[in-house]
Amino acid sequence: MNVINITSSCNSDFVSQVEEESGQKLSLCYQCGKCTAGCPYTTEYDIPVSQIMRLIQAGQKELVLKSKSLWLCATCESCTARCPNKIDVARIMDVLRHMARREGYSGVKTVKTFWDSFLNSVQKNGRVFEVGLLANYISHTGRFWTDMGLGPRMLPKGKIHLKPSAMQGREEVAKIFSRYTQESSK
Amino acid sequence: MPVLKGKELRIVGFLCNWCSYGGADTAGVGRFTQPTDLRIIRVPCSGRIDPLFIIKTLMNGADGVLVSGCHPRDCHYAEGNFYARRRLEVLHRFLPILGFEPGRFEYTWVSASEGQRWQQVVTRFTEQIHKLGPAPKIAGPEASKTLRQMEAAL
Amino acid sequence: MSCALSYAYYPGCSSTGTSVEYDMSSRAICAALDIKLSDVPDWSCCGSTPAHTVDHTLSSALSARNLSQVASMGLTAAVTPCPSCLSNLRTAQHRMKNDSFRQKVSKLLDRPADITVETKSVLQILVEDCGVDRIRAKVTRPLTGLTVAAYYGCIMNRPAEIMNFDDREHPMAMDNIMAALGATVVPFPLKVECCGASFGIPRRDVVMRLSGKLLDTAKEMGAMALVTACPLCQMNLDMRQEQINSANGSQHHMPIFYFTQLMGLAFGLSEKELGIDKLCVNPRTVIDALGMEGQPL
Amino acid sequence: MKIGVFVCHCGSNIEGTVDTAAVAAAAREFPGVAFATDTMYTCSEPGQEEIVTAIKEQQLDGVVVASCTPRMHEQTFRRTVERAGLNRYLFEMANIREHVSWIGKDREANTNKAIDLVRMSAAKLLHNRPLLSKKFEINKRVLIIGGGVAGIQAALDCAEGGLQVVLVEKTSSIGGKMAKLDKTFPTVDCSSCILGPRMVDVAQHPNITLHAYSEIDEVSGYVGNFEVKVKKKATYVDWKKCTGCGVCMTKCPSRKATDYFNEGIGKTTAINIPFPQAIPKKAKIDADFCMKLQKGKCGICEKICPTGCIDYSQQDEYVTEKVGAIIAATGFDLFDWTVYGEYGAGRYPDVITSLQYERMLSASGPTGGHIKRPSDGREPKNVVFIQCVGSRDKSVGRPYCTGFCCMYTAKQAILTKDHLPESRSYVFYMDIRATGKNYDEFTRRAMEEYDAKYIRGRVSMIYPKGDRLLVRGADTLMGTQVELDADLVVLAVGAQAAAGANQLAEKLRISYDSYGFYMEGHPKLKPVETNTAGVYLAGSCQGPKDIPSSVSQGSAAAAKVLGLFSKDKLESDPQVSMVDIKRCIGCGKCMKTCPFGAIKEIDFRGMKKAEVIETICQGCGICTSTCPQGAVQLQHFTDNQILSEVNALCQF
Ligand SMILES: Cc1cc2nc3c(=O)[nH]c(=O)nc-3n(C[C@H](O)[C@H](O)[C@H](O)COP(=O)(O)OP(=O)(O)OC[C@H]3O[C@@H](n4cnc5c(N)ncnc54)[C@H](O)[C@@H]3O)c2cc1C
Ligand SMILES: Cc1cc2nc3c(=O)[nH]c(=O)nc-3n(C[C@H](O)[C@H](O)[C@H](O)COP(=O)(O)OP(=O)(O)OC[C@H]3O[C@@H](n4cnc5c(N)ncnc54)[C@H](O)[C@@H]3O)c2cc1C
Ligand code: SF4
Ligand code: SF4
Ligand code: SF4
Ligand code: SF4
Ligand code: SF4
Ligand code: SF4
Ligand code: SF4
Ligand code: SF4
Repeated sequence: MNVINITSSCNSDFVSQVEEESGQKLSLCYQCGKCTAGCPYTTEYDIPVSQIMRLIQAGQKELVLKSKSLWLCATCESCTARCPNKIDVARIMDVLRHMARREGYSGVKTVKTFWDSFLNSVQKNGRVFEVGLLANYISHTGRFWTDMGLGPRMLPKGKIHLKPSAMQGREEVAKIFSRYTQESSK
Repeated sequence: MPVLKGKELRIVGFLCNWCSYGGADTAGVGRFTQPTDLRIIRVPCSGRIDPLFIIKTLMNGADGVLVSGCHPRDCHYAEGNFYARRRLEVLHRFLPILGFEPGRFEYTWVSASEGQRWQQVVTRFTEQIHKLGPAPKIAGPEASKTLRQMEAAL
Repeated sequence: MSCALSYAYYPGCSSTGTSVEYDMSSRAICAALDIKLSDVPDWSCCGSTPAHTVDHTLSSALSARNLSQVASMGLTAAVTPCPSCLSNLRTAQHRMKNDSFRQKVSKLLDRPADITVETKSVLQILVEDCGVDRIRAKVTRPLTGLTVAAYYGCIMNRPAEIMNFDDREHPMAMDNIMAALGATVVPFPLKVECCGASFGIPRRDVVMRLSGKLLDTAKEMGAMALVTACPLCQMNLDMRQEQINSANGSQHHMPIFYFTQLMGLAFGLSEKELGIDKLCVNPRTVIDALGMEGQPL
Repeated sequence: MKIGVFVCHCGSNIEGTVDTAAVAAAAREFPGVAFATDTMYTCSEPGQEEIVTAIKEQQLDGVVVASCTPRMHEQTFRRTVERAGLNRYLFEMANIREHVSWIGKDREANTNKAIDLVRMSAAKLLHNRPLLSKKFEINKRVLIIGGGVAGIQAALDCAEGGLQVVLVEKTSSIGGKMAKLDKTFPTVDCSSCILGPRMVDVAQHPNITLHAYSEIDEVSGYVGNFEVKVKKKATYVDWKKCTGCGVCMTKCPSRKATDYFNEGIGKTTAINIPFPQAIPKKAKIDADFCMKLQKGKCGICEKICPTGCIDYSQQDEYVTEKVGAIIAATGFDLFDWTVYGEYGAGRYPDVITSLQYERMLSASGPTGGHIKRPSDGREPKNVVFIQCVGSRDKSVGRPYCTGFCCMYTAKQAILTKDHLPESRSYVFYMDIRATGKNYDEFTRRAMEEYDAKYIRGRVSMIYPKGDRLLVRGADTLMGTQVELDADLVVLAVGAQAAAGANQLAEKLRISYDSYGFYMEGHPKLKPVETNTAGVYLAGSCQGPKDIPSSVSQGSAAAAKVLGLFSKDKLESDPQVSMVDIKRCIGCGKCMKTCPFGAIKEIDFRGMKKAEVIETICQGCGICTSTCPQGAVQLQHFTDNQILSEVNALCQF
């Protein structure tokens, strides 16, 4: 295990940036672990959420942003709902993902690609077009679609459409995305 | 020389001995930093505060007056803050008539344990007074005449 | 029965696909209860989880567009069946109470954001605006003999400050409706545990584990069926039930209804208009055991 | 007037951010000031001597000390100037520590502010007059409210000291929480064996009058002469005749009454004596459950009682007690943990509170000292303890540490092993607070000798799984989520202020903090005094406390009362109102507003006038602000004195 020099490796800008973007005060966390105790995804995490909180307090930017956990959090809100210090932990996880994206980290590629494909679909169609989203996801991950078996069952039930549903304001939605890209590149 | 030119305004506080004065002490013990403008006058009970004190303070050139007593039903003398509230509410309505901006006077409750609350009250009130800026001062002879009229009015 | 309940209706993307039966049954029971739903014209996706993981202004803008669509209808209240959509709409409204945030969001939009519209879930208006008594009065074919577990999913009631609905650990809204329909409701301890959410595709193993546990527990508590209020939960539990069985070595055959479907059945509506045939796990035996004469699937 | 000004450094407390020498220099220019200096520690002996010397050498007739808050040292310095022959009211204090040096770091602004405060004090002092106290008779009886271990200790110490004691207890027996405990940490000795004899002493002491099943209705008067109206609630049993034989309990058909003493573990009869060692050992009827009182049917207890003491028509009774001092010892209540939905909010019978567990451990408890699961009576194998439930939790408005639950949890884990050697205890904790003598050794023993498994982390969920409970928590030291199959979960529920504490405080005119715990006079130096003369505190009503601390406070409060009563007469505070008979027009407004009825009407040469009764006046000054004529003036806080401070400050 690494020895961490607490003073020299503490990135205090990172601490204040997380605080600012999430609106949460990190020193409130007293490491009780209740968030970890209730997190349904702890088993999948490389760093449990309470330790993510601890690492942020210690300004360990890189360790945090490259963590897989960020991408496996489902925003189920159980940490937020139960934190004795009323810290909106789920929001902090969200903010960390934003930062990770900006800095080019993607701890779990499949998840990031899936989310990107989803948004891609929204950007194109105004609504999610499930088949298109899947096609996009498969082409980006190069993964064979493991849910293939579901298709034949869903199609006849009218649950999967091969064409996106018509939506007139799709340009309007696309503009939201393009403006967002402009704004965030400023 | 009383106020630090450009830094402070003249803010006077009337605090009851049991609750708010203690709350200000608690804030001090807790080292809860506050703006330095306020000067506190200790009175035994908010019921001891005569509205005339506030008017005279404002007329004599104060930019803000803060009164603070015990929480309702928590008065050391049972009913003092109840009387205070009645009187000071009347005063609040009178102030504009007398030519004072109502924002220059405020009445609040802080208990002896509420150091942090006291810090917030002082900080907020001081900010409020700084927003209003220095109060227009009334000149001498006229002042005492107006003051007499007011005494009659109250 | 005079009833002036009228709402803008935001179906959400899945209603056109994977949760079409939720949409159908929600419309059907609202009609039966004299609740008027007017579709939000040209609604668009709320951005779901992926949007807020990218950026909060983007996510809020996608929701805000729909809120202004509602406002342009001249309606002040909107409902959606989907808790995930609702959570996005409400979170956006909550964040946009902050002026500077709202300005940032407005920069992304054609029209300024509107935060005055009241947003609720179909479940919420049924218990809060319509009331369980009126639901009970509508029942013509009580669900006597049906034992269900009510599963709410993780975000129907959380965080409490934003969702402001029912109890955050032990919600009772669906339990109460099911009881009013004559069903027996088992105490289900995992009411608000996460089902695996949208990880079905990128991390199916997670869904297998989490949804599997829900099915195991429901069975242990003696439930014949699970009743849900969330398209994502329903999909994970229903569509993926076979996958769960093969991944976990379990033998579940548990119908996963939308609560609106069971309401419709109890109101005497046809299985067709409730989309019963769209369910993946065949509910036939469970429905037949109720002694209702249903059409064959 | 020749005023001397002493500006205190308080080490660096003041001098650090205030230029005290500059303050003294500025003070020399103020009207009336003849002498000014800065000194290191004014309250120390040399500091006080400096004042005395200056008064004598400079012939000062007024003194201003600029230092800490008058709530700290006003009395000290009043005595100092008195030693030098001045009247103690020819002294003023400027608070330049709490109100200046401790709340700002800007030395220039602080110095300037300190100068202002000294200016105000000196200006006021010019208007001060010597005041003399009067002596008045006191009633050397003490009333103690609350019969927990703190109240019992205070009552016995006062009674032994020769005082007449009135003890008022809300429930039908004294003993408080301690009577419910099985054993006590850190010695694990039997709670009722050490408390029981004390309770009997209370019953038998000739100096103690006990009003059980009673509450305080009204309090009036002031130190030395309080009048307290006590409501004795109807018990429907004539306690003069009841022998506590308990025959009624064996025959009462209503067996579903809430068993408050046993914390709801099990039920009791409508007529009951809460526990065998109860003091007084008298029966009372719980009207909510009595068939006779509810429906007019039954009446069995009346028939069966050998002494004929049942009286279904009994009413609440009021007695007035005249006392000179009051000790509040009303203890604490447990936090209502059912707000925690994640712990089942009360849905699961095998999730119980620590106090319920004490009753279960107790040999005289409802299970006869057997640990059994409430759901099925089975002996538990795995017992899970969860600490800090309703403590150290901002989300439920309880950020404070209860202080004793770490200790009692360790005790309960030890006792669990004693009772059920096959069992295993798990304790979820955040930190272990064990700061008393032999305390940490004790919690270590729970782990080292009794094999209690301590897990550092909070629990986020409890839910039934089969006939057991699944507890899901975190082990933050391992950095993982952990799950446990539990047969019984015991919640270390935190303490909160006793129900009704706020209302009682209002009657006693004492303050309480935002959680309802009573405020002591000074957190370090006046731990059992309040700011209301003659009212004292003992035990957990001031903040959660274990037994040793509660008992210490009981004794300390008793010592304070004995000290107060060591004089035959008390000196009245001369800061009272006085009527200027020439200005008074007899309108009577002051009499109406005085909250203490301290102003009476007198006849002065055929004219109606007001007169203040000095011993009753509390010095609030409400009358002064009421009087349209300015005729009644509160001494030491007259209109002139207050306005002189205003004028010193606001001079255009
Ligand atoms: C589960 C548990 C285990 C514990 N174990 C230990 C231990 O092993 N060792 C230890 O040192 N401490 C232990 N404690 C702490 C101990 O209980 C307290 O230190 C002690 O009870 C405090 O005594 P008290 O007299 O201040 O208050 P209480 O015991 O609460 O007594 C207050 C009394 O005042 C009465 N009262 C309340 N309000 C009024 C009113 N308005 N008018 C009249 N009467 C009123 C109440 O009925 C009660 O009789 C334990 C606490 C708990 C909860
Ligand atoms: C670094 C430090 C910081 C602290 N900070 C705080 C704080 O912030 N707040 C707080 O509440 N507490 C604090 N404490 C604790 C505090 O010091 C003690 O609570 C307090 O001093 C105890 O007082 P005492 O009178 O019992 O003992 P002491 O202060 O030790 O006084 C005992 C006196 O008895 C004298 N003496 C000893 N033996 C004999 C003898 N045989 N004959 C005659 N005289 C004798 C000694 O010389 C001494 O003067 C602190 C302690 C330390 C060490
Ligand atoms: S629950 Fe809250 S306080 Fe506890 S570890 Fe998590 S974030 Fe920190
Ligand atoms: S919101 Fe994310 S971190 Fe929090 S409990 Fe849910 S999955 Fe875990
Ligand atoms: S008088 Fe007050 S300020 Fe001065 S040394 Fe003593 S405690 Fe400190
Ligand atoms: S009421 Fe009668 S029977 Fe009951 S304990 Fe008292 S004396 Fe005995
Ligand atoms: S009269 Fe009431 S208390 Fe007496 S025996 Fe009957 S039920 Fe019990
Ligand atoms: S004493 Fe221990 S269990 Fe109790 S609140 Fe404090 S830390 Fe928590
Ligand atoms: S100061 Fe006046 S109002 Fe107050 S107690 Fe004395 S006489 Fe009564
Ligand atoms: S209010 Fe003033 S004038 Fe009236 S009776 Fe009292 S002292 Fe006299």
